[in-house]
Amino acid sequence: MAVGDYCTEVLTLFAHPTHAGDLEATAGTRLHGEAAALDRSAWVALSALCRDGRVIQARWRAWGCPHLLAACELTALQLEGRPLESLARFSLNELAERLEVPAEKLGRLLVIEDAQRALAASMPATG
Amino acid sequence: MAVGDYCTEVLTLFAHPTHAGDLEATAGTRLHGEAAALDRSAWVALSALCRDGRVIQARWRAWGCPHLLAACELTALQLEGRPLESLARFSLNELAERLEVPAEKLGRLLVIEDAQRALAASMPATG
Amino acid sequence: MSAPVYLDYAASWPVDPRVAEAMTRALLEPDLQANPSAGHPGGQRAALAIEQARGSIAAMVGADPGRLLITSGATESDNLAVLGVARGQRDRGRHVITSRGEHRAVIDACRQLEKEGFEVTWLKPERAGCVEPWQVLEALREDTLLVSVMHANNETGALCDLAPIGAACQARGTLLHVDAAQSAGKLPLDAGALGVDLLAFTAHKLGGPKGIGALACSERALAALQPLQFGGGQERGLRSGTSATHQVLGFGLAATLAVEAMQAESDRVSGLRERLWSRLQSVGGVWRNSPAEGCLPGTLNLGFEGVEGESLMLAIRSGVWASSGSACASASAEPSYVLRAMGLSDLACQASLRLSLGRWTEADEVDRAAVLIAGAVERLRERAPPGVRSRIR
Amino acid sequence: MSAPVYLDYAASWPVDPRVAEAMTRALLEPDLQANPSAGHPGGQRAALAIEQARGSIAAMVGADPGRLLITSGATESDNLAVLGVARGQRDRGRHVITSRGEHRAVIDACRQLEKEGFEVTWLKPERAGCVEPWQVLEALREDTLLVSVMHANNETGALCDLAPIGAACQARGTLLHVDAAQSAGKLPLDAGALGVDLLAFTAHKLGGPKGIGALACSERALAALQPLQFGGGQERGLRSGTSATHQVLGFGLAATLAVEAMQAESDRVSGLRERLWSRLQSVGGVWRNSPAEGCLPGTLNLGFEGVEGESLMLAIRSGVWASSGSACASASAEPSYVLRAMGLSDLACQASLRLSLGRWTEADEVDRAAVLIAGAVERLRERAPPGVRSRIR
Ligand SMILES: Cc1ncc(COP(=O)(O)O)c(C=O)c1O
Ligand SMILES: Cc1ncc(COP(=O)(O)O)c(C=O)c1O
Repeated sequence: MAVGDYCTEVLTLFAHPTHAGDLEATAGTRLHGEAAALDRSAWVALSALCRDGRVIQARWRAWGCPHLLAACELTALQLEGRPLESLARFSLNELAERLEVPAEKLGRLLVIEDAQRALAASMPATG
Repeated sequence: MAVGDYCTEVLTLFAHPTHAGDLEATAGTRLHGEAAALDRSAWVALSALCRDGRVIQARWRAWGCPHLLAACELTALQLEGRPLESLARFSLNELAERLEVPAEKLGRLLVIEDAQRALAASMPATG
Repeated sequence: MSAPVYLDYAASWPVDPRVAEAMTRALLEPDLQANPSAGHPGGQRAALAIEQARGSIAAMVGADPGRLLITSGATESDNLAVLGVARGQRDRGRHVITSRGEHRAVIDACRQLEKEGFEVTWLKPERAGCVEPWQVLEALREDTLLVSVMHANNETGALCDLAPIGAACQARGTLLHVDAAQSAGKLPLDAGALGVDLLAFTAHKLGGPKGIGALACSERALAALQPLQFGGGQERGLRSGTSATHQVLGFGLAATLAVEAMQAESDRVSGLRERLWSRLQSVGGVWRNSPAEGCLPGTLNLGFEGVEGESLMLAIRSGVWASSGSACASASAEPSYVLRAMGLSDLACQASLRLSLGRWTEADEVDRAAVLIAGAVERLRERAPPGVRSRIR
Repeated sequence: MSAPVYLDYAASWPVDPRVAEAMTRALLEPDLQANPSAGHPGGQRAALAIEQARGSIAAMVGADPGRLLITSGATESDNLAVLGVARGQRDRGRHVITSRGEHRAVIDACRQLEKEGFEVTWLKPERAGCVEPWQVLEALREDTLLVSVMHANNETGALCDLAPIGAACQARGTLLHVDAAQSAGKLPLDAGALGVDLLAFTAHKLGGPKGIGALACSERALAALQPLQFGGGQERGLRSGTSATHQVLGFGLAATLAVEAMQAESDRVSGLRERLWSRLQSVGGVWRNSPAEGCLPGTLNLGFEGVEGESLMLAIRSGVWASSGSACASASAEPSYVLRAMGLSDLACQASLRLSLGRWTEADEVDRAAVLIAGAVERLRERAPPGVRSRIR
């Protein structure tokens, strides 16, 4: 109930994010999606480096509460290795459960979903 | 303010009364006066042994609070040696001041005054 | 000279040294100093310690810790229950039932309700300060919002038979408040099973610190309450104010210790009480205002023919600390309605003495106290006019 | 690893070890265990000790000890002042003036008054959470019963200029209540000279225990109050409930120690506050919500461009305990009206942090905290989208 109650997974992901920041300068297709809902205290940017129809590297930047930042880290982790055609799939429930996100914060996770949709939409049209 | 706040004089007179009880069986005129006001929690009996126009011994019995009992002791003390014609004189103010009797208890001292009046009135009529 | 014998447990218990020690630790422990509402680990640790203590406090009275509100004492708990329910539910009715035998915290809160337009039925306590269940049953009405009765009377120790009252209130949907300040921690108490919606008690009558109490609530009661004080939203929004960590921890430990010792202490203390009673009978002309059955283990309210209470108190005070039987320890002294309702005259009320025993009372203290009291009674009787004794009894 | 740096003094001070020791003695001393309302010597000694402590508490704020009511804390004091005056004087008027920058104890009490048919004028704090005197003067009406303003704001530390408000209220016979929970014991305060009728404060913000506070009253105020809780008649009948001897003694000693150290501590702590401010400026994009002049010595409310408060709090919490700048330590978190009224956007409010220093803050702690906070701010900014910083300031 108290402000600042986080499960271990949030604490770990928040303290040691390995996917925060920008993509490495490697060859591949670069995707980028961004969404913000400042009234819900959330601003999320996702980027992905793709090769051979798969995400080989994902990175995030975000402004928001620890749950949001941890959820971004988890999202980036899960994006890596994914085939491009599944890029628009986003499981809010799974994230929320794993990170024990309190109900009043669920709206913030939707911003990640929006960013991921934008990421998927940024794919160059193949024929 | 607190219940049970008594000045030193009350404490001494209450703890070591030398005039409580009954008169000794010595020759002399015996006077007795009694007054009660149960609604004010006071019942006072005074007795005096008189010879040669003076009180030579005074005793009290009383039922009431410590202030009342101490005031009875002081009254008996002051009666001793007094000439009979002054017997009806009673100084409420002096008693009240000396014993620091709280205002709400002053009514009780009037019962001593009544007993002392009765004492004076019990004098056998001289011619 | 030996220390005075403390026979005023009904007014307040000395703090249990184990409780004092735990409180000292709480006052010095850096991790427990933060505001328990603070979001950082310091605040969280304090909040956690409070929740553990709340569990112990609730367990003592068969309450749900999630619905146990911490207050500053039974006075506040009583007021929160009485004023809180009535004000919170004033649209649903205006009738409250209580008795003239209650503690002033309940009586004066109910008087305040009368000023606010409520109708209060004042039952006359039939049993040494406590009401009989039939009295409540008779007084219950369609529009009765609240019944407030005490579990154990603070002057006499008499116990109220709560179960039938609880059942009747539950059947009608009327909230039942019980002031258990005197009994909590001393007798088994199961608020849930008894159908009690609001149970008030206080730490300092069971070995805990002064200035902390609780109000255990049923779900219905919780929804019905209007707070007495508003603010930061602590205690489910029903009792705002920074939680006093060390106080709550002291209360919690006192509750745990009370439960552990309850059966043994109840036997031991009631044994001492009977010893005191039999020793005091030597003076003659002594009567018992406390019931012999259905009474708190530690409370013995007595009357002495021909004796005035204030003088008796002073005569014994270098050796025995007790309360006059006619007034609970309160800042103002009023004649006791409880004793008068038992048929005692005003004067007999004034001839009464409340001796109350507890955790640290020993047999030799009881014997010492009996000798001192008997001596003082005899001395005062000798000083009283001969007619007094037959009148003041 | 060294202990976390405690920078949450505005929420609560650690208990002064000297106070803890005095309280321990009071908890163990047989002579202080009785109920202070009891008539026997035990009760009288406790009552006497309480009166001495009351004198120290009153002296700290220039109040008359005979009119200083002991409560369970500033929340209760605020409620007693606001609800007590309004309910007690409802026949004389229905208008109350306060500000949206007050502590929730005052705000929520005033909201309750609105439900009870009073009209509340809600001033918009012009000065970092505090009102300017002209605002009050403008709002005063014929039927204004009470003005309630705070002396020092709990979020920013900004100080209110009380004297002109006091003079205006006195001239019109309107009662003035001042919440001095943050300033009492830290700055010289003379309730009488300032024309303050009701002054609320609490022990745990100046080194005393939690769960005890005071409301210092003028004669007029005392006559005007309706109690929040009724009962045994303690505290002049205005705050019933058994007095908590150890708590009052702790409060009394804390007051004495606060007065002794006031000038030196005020200089020392404000020096440390400026040191912290200058150290933190290295990160850039940091602004100060607290005024540089006319501020409590220990409070520094800051904002960091591009940073979200909750994440900042978590990022520093293994090394620094502080509060988010947008919410006082309360059981519920609401966006801060105080900061928004200063022109900050919701997002800027969320980028704020309240660092508060006090009696045991040391220079090396300040330096350590500055390094940790600056590092966390930088890390969070690196993780934020590039557009954020220009938007969130
Ligand atoms: C029956 C009863 N109710 C209420 C109270 C008040 O409790 P507190 O002293 O915690 O305010 C007391 C004792 O003082 C009591 O005996
Ligand atoms: C300005 C102000 N008023 C009132 C309070 C409430 O005081 P307490 O914690 O004693 O209930 C606080 C702190 O919590 C405060 O900062």
